Amino acid sequence: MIEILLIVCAPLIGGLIYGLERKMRARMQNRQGPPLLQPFYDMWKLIDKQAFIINPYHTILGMMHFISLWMVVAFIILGENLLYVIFLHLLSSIFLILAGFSVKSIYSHIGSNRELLAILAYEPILIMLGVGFFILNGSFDISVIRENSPALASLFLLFLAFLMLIPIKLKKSPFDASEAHQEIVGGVEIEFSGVFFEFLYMAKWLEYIFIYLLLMLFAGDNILLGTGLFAIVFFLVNLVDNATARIKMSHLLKIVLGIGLTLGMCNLIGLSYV
Amino acid sequence: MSKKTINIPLGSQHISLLEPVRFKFECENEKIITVDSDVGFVHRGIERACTTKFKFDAIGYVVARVCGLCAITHSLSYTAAIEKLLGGEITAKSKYLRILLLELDRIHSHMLCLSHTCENAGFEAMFMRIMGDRELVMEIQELLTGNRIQFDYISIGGVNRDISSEISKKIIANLYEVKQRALGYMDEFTNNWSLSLKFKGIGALSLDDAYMLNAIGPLARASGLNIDVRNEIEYLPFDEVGFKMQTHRDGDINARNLVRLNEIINSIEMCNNILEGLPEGAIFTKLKGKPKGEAVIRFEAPRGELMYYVKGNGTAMLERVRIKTPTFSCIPAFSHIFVGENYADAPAILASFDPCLSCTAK
Amino acid sequence: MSIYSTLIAAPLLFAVLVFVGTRRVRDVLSAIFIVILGALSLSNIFSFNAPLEMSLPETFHVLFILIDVAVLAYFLWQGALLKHAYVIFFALVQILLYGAVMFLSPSIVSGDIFVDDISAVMLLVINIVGGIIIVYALEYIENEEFTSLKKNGFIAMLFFFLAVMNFIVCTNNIEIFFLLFELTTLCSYILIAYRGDALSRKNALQALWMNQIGGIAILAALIFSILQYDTVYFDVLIANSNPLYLLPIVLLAIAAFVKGASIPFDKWLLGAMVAPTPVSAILHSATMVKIAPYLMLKLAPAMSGFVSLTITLIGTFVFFSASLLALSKDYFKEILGLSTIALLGLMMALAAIGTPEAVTACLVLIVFHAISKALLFLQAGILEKNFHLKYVDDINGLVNHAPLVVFFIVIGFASLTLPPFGAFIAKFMAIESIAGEIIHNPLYAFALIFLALGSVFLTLLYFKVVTKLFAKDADVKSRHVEISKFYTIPSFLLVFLLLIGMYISFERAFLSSLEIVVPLVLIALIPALFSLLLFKKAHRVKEYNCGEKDDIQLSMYYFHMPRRVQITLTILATLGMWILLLGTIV
Amino acid sequence: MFNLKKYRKKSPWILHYNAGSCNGCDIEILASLAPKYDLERFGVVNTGNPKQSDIFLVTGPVTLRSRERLVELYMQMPEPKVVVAVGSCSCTGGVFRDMYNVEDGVDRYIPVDVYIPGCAVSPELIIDGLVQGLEILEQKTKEMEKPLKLFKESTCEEGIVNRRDTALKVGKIDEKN
Repeated sequence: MIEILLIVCAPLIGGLIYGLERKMRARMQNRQGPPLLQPFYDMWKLIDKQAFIINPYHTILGMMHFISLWMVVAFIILGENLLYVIFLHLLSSIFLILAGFSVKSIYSHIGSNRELLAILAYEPILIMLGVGFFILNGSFDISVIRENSPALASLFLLFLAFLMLIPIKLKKSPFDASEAHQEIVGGVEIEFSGVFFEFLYMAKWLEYIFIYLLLMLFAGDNILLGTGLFAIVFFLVNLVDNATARIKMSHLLKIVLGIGLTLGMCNLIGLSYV
Repeated sequence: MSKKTINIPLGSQHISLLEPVRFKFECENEKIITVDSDVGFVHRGIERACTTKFKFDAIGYVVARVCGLCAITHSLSYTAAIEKLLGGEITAKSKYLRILLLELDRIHSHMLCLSHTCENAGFEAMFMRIMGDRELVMEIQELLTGNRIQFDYISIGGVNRDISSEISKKIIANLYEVKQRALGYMDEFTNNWSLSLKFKGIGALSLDDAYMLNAIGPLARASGLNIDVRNEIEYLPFDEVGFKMQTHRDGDINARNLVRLNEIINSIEMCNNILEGLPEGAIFTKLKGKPKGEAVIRFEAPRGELMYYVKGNGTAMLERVRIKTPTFSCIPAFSHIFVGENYADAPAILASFDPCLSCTAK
Repeated sequence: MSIYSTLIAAPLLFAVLVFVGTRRVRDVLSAIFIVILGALSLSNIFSFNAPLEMSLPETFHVLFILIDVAVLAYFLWQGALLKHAYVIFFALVQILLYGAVMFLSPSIVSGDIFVDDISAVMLLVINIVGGIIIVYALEYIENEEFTSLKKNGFIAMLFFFLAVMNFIVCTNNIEIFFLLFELTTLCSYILIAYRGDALSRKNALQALWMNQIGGIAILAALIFSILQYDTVYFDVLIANSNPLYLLPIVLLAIAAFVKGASIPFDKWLLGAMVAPTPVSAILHSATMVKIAPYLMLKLAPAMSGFVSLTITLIGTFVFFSASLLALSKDYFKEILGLSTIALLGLMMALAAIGTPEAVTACLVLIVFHAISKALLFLQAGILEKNFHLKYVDDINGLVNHAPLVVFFIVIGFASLTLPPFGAFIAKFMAIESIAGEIIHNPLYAFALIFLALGSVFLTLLYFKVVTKLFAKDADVKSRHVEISKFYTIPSFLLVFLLLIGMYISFERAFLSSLEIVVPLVLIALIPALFSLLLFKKAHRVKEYNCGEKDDIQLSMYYFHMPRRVQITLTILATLGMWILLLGTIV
Repeated sequence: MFNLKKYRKKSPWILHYNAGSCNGCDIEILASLAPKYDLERFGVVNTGNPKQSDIFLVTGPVTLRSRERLVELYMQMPEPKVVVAVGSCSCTGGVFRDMYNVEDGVDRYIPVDVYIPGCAVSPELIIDGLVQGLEILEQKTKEMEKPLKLFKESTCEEGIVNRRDTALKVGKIDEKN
């Protein structure tokens, strides 16, 4: 029952995290910042706007992105197969990319293309993460992973690699080239408006939930450790966001793939020796 | 095989642009191959209006509206030209005050450019930091002139407001603060890893190209071309107030940023020296007569050399006002720099030129 | 037994029958034959209970030797005629080695025919997917400008191919296997050179000499097998194989790599693109290249330790590098071809792992890859014939003109990457089985990385193409192009097969139905509901173009791959092969 | 059912267009986003994308070349929307009034809701003007608001309004009249 409640509320929790983050970022930049509930104000406002459509495919694909992302979050909460969750998440990203390519807008295309390249950067690391958990627990099932003791120590290198892909997924500096407001005005989301933009806006919240739920997996059955991890990583990500510029896609690929794969590799090899 | 290039537009309305300008980049993937630029969106016809609509004593305020950022240079250049035609001599104090404001304007303009470059490079926190510190300069400008941006401080024959000792103290205090901050930025620009990926070696202009393509201002100085009007004119003894030429060899975005930062620090020194050695006297002398003849005046605006040509025929209406703005001279260099760069860098490169299209189109 | 002999004999028979009668008679007859073949292979898999083993009479063996000599002589003749040094050289080597094999006669004898469940699955794929492609080819070849004799010959060749393939998955005798291997080489040689122009000839010869290397590998394997184990039969060889002396197995594996067009032998499959599209379709999906994973599966029980690991690494490396190379391609068929090479690499890697889970994954991949690739190649043919499109860049906004073709292409690509389709499930299981191996041997972690990167590259590749289809310009008026029913019906059949496959994978409970059905239903339903509710009220607007009114020019992103990357990858793969070979000898 | 309208004024996203100003006002808009004035307190986000904006900040007298862009951007903004004319010259033409290449103020082309005078406008005034714009935003309906010039009535097919060609090019209107 509690799971159902969590699944239904997932976007709302994500919205709260997003609001907290905006507030925190403003404080780090010496500003007052928007109210905590600002994301929800934006949400209600977007419902009330006149909706524009470029073409039906574009809009429907955007919605599919949102729904499938919600599915991903639901499956994590329900404790399904981790590998399947990762692939379903890939599917949801692909919906978004297809949406971006389905309009005749150059910024949308560039954004989609960068999103594709970003997938190239983070997907192998996610798969390795899944395999790491599999080696530790003998199962891909998230419910099993949650029942076991914390995996943070044995998967520490993979954890570091995972930290690198949080900014990619959450569109934070230095790895936010796929959204890049100053270059391509938001990339994929540029042609969405009104209530249809809402889906993308809320999908961003779900992305928070997805990434932090994966993070919690490192803590296993230790809820305290999980909360601590969340707090530390949340702070760290924002700190890095405020201390770096946006780097280019080619650099992103080199850095994330180079460092992430090496770390993951070392960890997997180490695991099989122990 | 079909065509493999894409056209990426930048402007006329784009979030990374403050002013309407249109670039069309022909890109291969995201690498820029050719650039097509269009700058005339803000043409308002000020030069013509100066000879038909306004009398010569009002034009100083009109030409300030050519550009909000180098407003003071425009009005100073125009006023100096008229003063040259009228033949009167103005007091030393008003000259010093004019230069003081000119340098203050340079500081805030450079800070804006730096922050905008950071913003376009995706470094929001740095943008906020520099914009926040820029308010220190805006504050003293407001104290000194009564307005934050369009000062209307200079009039023919002198300046409009005197400076009190409290204001002078406040200026010195704030500038000291700004200098500390600027040293902090220097550190950030040199040492931040992500900024170095974004700025170092990007958008480079070699010394030869800078010379060939007629680059001026910080753009040329960052490439090692030591060209600065303050070094060449005798309106004020710039050497005495502490002017030093700032150059850099690399010619990339980072070099331009460092040149601007060094100029900020130099300008702060100059302001301090000016305030220290401020001569006593009136701030205004009444000049009589109508302008007759031709005058050419050059000043160093924050973006480079600004040249005014004024021709009067002895009536209140001028015969010709010609403005040659710094950005206009730099446009060939801009287009040259873009070629071969990544589109992802284009907004930051553009911001690092500190283009003023409002000046260019007039 | 009768099933198998029919499966082999019927296509052979029809290959002759094609030449009599009018076109109409031929088409009807073909359809009937294909239905019979499909039904037989289906009934075979349903009635299958125990592996069947039997021997062929001596006369057949003599016949086979004669054919073998004839084929080798033909190769030699072709080489001499077209003055191709490689072909002549390899043919001579083959003749020599074959003589040696004939000279050494083994004493341990076993059944010539051996059909197990893997063969049954292969038969199903060959006959049903191959049959559907032949139906398509009937229409396709009519639109070409050839003499009717040549057209009939084309169809006959395809049927002959089916017969050879049916035989090859049933045989247990490596000598017969060698003969059939050479016959597929011959078939492909003739089919690739079918158009008869200079390029076709050149590519056909390339395919010929590359495949001859495979033949030499098999002959060498035969010699070593006779010397060491005194047998020419797969089952005996595998049952008795000594982990310290795996040279015959490795040589056979190398033959598989050649047939599977793994890097560095990839040139011949890409060169085969010049043939009429049904040839590509049949080569890539049901026949020819599928020998590779099949052979690997057959050899898997004998592999152990070093060999298994190295083949897995080579396979996954090929998977990775072929999909990387495909990213830089623009020619639709070439993209498909490289993705075939990639997936074959993965299949061979999975077969080499050899755990039951990996074998299942491999089989699932074989089946679904065959169906999807057939579907995609049929669309490639339609694009060429009806829309005159060859390059991905030109298919911009195809959804306006040919929604059906776009639907097929999207289904084809989706079935290779995304849940809930079969190939996705296979990839899923592949990761699981490699993850299981890492526990025993950390070097499998490299295989995992190659697999992970390769599958992302493939996804990128497929969606690079798919997105072009959707780049829709709302103002464009669609032009209607009539697509022949004979083109669409085979495609529909293949989609139907995909759906059946999905159903079967539910039955086998690879994934719980909750995991698959619920998301799909919701992902499809909710947007549809919303669109019904909201689309009427929404205004249609223009794309954002910085406030300008002029037109936006779009073209595709491409991923430029420097030549040195290509060379490095080839060298690495070759190195892998040599390590495999030398490591086994040492 | 609670009132959605009240959330409009809590989340104004702005679009900024320079229709020929001297940069003074544009810089002040930028400055008002910066820490000292911090417009984000009110939920303001500078989206730069007309399709996701509520408030259109226009600076400068409208020059002849920027009119089409102005109307085009205005038409791409979804209703309800508010136009704020920032600076004296966008209110009336200011010092540029009657120059040969300017059109004397934004309200010749699109309906303006709030005028913020000043040369240059100070950030305090911008904030004040924006907040007043929010009050207006709350009252607005979702009726399509039309530009005053360079506008062609949008077509409607099967109940779907097509806004693709509503903003005209300058040349076309001359042909029509």
